[in-house]
Amino acid sequence: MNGLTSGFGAWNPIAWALLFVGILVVSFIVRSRGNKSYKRGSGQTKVFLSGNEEPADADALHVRGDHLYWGMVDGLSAYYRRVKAWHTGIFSDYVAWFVGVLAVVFVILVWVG
Amino acid sequence: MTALTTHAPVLLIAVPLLGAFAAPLVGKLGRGVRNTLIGLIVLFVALLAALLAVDVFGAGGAPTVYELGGGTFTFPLSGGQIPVRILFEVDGMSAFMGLITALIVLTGAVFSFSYWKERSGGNLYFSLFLLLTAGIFGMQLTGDMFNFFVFLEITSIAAAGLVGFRVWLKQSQEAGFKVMAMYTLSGLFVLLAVGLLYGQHGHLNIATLASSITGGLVDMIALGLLLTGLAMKAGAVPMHMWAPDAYGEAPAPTSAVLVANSQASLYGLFRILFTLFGASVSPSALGWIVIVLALLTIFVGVTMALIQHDLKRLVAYGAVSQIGYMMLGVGVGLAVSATKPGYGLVAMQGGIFHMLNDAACVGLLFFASGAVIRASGTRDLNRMGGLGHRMMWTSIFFAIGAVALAGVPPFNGFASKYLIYEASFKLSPFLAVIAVLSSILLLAVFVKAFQAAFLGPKTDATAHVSDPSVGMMVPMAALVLVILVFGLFPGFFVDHIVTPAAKALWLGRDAYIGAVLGGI
Amino acid sequence: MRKALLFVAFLFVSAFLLLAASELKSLDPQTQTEIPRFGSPQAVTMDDYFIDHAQGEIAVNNVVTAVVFDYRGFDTLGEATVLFAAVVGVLALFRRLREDER
Amino acid sequence: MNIGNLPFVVAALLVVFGLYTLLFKRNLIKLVIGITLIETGVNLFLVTLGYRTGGISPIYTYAPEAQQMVLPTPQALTLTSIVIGLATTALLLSFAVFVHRHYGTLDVRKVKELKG
Amino acid sequence: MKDQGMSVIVRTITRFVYGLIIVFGFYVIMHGHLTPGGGFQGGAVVASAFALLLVAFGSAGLKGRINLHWLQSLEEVGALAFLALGFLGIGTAFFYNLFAGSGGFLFGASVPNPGHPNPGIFTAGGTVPLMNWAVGLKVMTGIAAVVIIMLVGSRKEEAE
Repeated sequence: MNGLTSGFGAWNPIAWALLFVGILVVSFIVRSRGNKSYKRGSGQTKVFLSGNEEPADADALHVRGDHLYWGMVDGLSAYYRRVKAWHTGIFSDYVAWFVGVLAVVFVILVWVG
Repeated sequence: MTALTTHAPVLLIAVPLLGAFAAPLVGKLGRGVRNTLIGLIVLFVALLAALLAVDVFGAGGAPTVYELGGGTFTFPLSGGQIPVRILFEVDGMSAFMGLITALIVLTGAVFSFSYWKERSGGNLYFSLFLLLTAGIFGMQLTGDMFNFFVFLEITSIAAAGLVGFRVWLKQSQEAGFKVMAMYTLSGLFVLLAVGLLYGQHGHLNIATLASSITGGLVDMIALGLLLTGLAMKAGAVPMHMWAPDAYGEAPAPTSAVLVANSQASLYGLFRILFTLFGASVSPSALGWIVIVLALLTIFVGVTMALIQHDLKRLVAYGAVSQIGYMMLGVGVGLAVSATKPGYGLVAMQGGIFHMLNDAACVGLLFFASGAVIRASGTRDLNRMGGLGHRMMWTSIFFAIGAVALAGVPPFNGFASKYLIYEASFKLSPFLAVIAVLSSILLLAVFVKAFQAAFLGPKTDATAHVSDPSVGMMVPMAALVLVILVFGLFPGFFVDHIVTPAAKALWLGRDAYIGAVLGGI
Repeated sequence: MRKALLFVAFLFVSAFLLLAASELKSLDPQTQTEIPRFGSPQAVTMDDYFIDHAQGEIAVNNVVTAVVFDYRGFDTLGEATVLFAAVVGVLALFRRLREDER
Repeated sequence: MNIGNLPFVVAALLVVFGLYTLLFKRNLIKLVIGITLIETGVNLFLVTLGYRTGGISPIYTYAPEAQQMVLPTPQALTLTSIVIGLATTALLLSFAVFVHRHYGTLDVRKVKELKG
Repeated sequence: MKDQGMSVIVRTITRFVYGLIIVFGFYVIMHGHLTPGGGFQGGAVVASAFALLLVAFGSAGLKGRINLHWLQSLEEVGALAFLALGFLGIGTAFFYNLFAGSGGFLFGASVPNPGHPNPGIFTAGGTVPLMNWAVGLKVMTGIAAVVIIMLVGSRKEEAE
C-alpha cells in the first residue's frame, strides 16, 4: 500500500518513521540516565572555541554564505575554473552551445539511422 | 458532469484563455473583482484536471481522442480514412502532466495575489500568467505537431513577458531578451522539423506521422532538430544557460510555473522519442543521448549551484539539476525499451514520479525564497543572516522543501530518486554513482543556503522582518502537505497514477496510434 | 580555438540542413522512380480532402480560409493568442510604473 | 543533392544565414534580424512545400474549370507562423529597447550581468 | 527632439490615402471567404494605415487623436468574440461550425454543386466570416497598439 518495491529492494516510509521514532526514544532514555550534577553558567557550559574567547558582537558569530565550503570550492578550483569559463553570460555563447549540440546529435543520428 | 469530462481537454485550454482575454477588461472594475475571477478560473481548471485524471486513470491510462470542430469522423477511423482536423489525444502521461500543472498553477496564482498586491500592472501580469497556463496545458494535451508548435510559442512569449515584467531591474530585462531569443530559436527549429515531416509524409497528426515514419535521412534530421530544440527548452546542459537567468529573474510565483513549462517541453520530448520515433530509430542510441545529457545536467547544475551567492539563482540551478533526474530515469527506460526488462519500467516510474515531486519541492523553494527576498530586501546570501528568528514558518517550509528535493528520507524526493538509483544501477553503476553523489551535493547546497539565510544570531538588521502574510503562507503550507503525503504514501500514488503514465509512454505506442487509426 | 570549433559545428549543421532540404523525395506515379518532391508532392490525401470537401462542408470558396478558420481553427485561436500575448507583453514593458518601483 | 529541389535548398540557405548572424554578429538588433531571417526561411520552406506544377491558388471564385490546385495546408501553416513571427519580433525589439535603456549599449558582449 | 513627422507633401498625400487603405482593408476582411485574404491580412492592411499616419504626422502630431486604451479594449473584445464563436459549437465539439449550410439567416447559405468554380456566395460560410471579422478587429487594433506603444515609448526615452 504505502511501500515501494523496485524488484531488488524495498522502501517503506512508515516503517522508516517508526524506526526513527524508536531511535529517538532510546536516545532520550540514554540521555535521561546521564549525569545531572553540572551547573549552568559555570565553566562547564561555556562555549569552547578552541581556547579563544567567544566574540562579543553577534555578526562575528555568523558564517556568511560563501565562507561555508570555501575549502571544498578551493579544492575543486581546477574544475570550477573550467566550468565558469562556460558560463559567460553572453548570448552568442548560448547559441553556440546549442549549435554544437545540434551538430553532434545530427552526426550521431545520421550515423545510427 | 459527463459532458464536462468529455470536453475537459479543450476546456482546460479555453477557460484560461477566457480569463486571460478578460482580465485586463475586468481589472478596470477593481482588484477584488479581478482576483475573484482569476481565482474562480484557476479553481475550475484544477477541478477539470482532476476530472480528466480520474477519467483517464479509471480507464487504466488508455488514450482518448477529442476532435476539434468534430462531427466529420468517428474514432478510431475505419480503414483508408485519415484525420483532417486537429485532434487532442489524452493518455495517462498527458493527464499526469495536467495534474502537475494544475497543482503549480493553483498555488502560484494564490501566491501571486499577495505577492503582486503593491505592484503596478497587475491586470497584465495575471493575463500573462493565464496565457502561460493555457500554453502549458495545450502542449501536454495536443495530438498534432503544428498545434504543439503553436502552444510552444504561446508559452515562449508569455514566459518571456513574465521574466521581464519587473522592468525597473536591469538584469530582468537582460534575462527577458535572452529567454525570448532562445525560446524563439527552439520554436523555429521545431517548426522546421514539422515542415520536414509534413513534406515527407503529408500529415501533421502525431499518430498518423508515427505510423508512416520510416527513419530515412530527412526523418533523422527532423528528429535531431526536435530533440535538440525541446531539450534546450527544458534546460538540459550544455544548453541550460538561459534557465538560471529566467528562474532567477522572474517574479517568485512565476519561477515555479516556468519550471512546469520546462517539464511540459520535457513531456513533448518524451512523446516524440517514444511515440513518434519509437519504432523507426534504435532506442538505445536515443536513450544514451538522453542519458548523457541527463548526467551533464545533474552534475553541472548541482556544482554550479554550490558556488552561487544569489538565493534565487541558487535555487534555480538546483531546479536545473533536477530536470536531469527526470531525463536520467526516462532515458534509462528508453535505452532498454527494445528488450523490455523489469527495471526499465522502474526507471520510467522513477523519472515520471520525480516530475511531480520536483514540481512540488521546487515550487515551495521558489515561494519561500521569494518571501525571504521580499522580507530581507536583499538577494545576496552574504548579506543575509538570522532571519530564522523572526521568519520561523518560512524557514521550516524552506527546510522541508530543501531536504525533500535533496532526497532525504522519508520525504517524497527520496521515493522517486530511490527508484531512479536502483534502475540506473542495473543499467550501469556509474550512472547511479553520479546520481547519488549529486544528491549529496544538492543537500550541501541547501545546507549552505539555509545556514546563510536563516541561521545566525539575532541582529538589529533583521529587527523589522517577519513572516509573510497569510496569502503567501497558505500556498507554501499546501505544498508542504503535498510533499508529506507523497513522501509517506508513495506506493499508493505510484500504483495508481505513476504506473499508468509510465506504461502509456513505455508500452502504449500501439494504443496511441490505434486510438486514431484503428487497429493498424 | 573555440571559434574554429564553433565554425566547424556551424558548417556541419548547415550541411545537414541543406542536405535534408534537398533530399525530400516522392514517387513518380507513372514510372515508380524517385523524383524530387518540388512541384510534385506525393502524400496529399489530407490536402485533397480539403480541396474536395471545403465547399460542401463549410460552403466556403477560399479553401485556405476554410483550413485556417474551420479545419485548423484551433491553430488560429492559438495564433490570435500569441498576438494577444505579444501585445500584453509590450504593454507591460512600456507601462507607467509607480513611484516606489523606479 | 539533386537540383530539382533547389527552392527547398534556397529556403534552407536563408535559415543558415540567420544562424550565422546569430552566431557571429554582436549587435542586439542584428541578432533580432537574424532570428527574423531564420523565421523567413522557415516560412518560405513551408509555403514552397505546397507547390504543384501548374497548380492554381486554391480558391473556387471564378476559377478555371478542372484545374488542379496547390496544397492549401502549407499556406495556412505559413499564415499562422507569420503572425507568430510578428509577435516574437515585436517583443524582442521591446526587450532590446529596454536593454539599451538600462545598459546604455547594444553590444551583446557588454550585456553580461548574469554570468556564472 | 519633438517628432513633427514628415514634409507637407507626405502629410497631404497621407490625408488622401489612409481612408482608402482602411476601406480596402475592410473589403479584404469582408470577402475573406470568397477572395484571397481574410481577417489577418485585412487587419494588417488597416494597421498599416495607422502606421502610415504615425510616420507622416509623428507621435507628437497624433497625440490625443488615437486613444490607446480604446485600442487595447477593442483588441480584447475581438479576442473574446473569437473565443465565443469557438464556444458556439460546444454542443458538438469546440470550434464546430454551427451555421455552415444550415440555411439560417446568418451566413447559412450553401454552395451549389460543390467542387466546381462559382461566382461566390457572400452569405455562405457559417461562422467563418464572423471569425474573419473578430480576428480582423483583433489584429488591426493589436498591431496598431504595438506600433504606437513602441514608437511613443522610445520617443519618451530619447526625451529623457
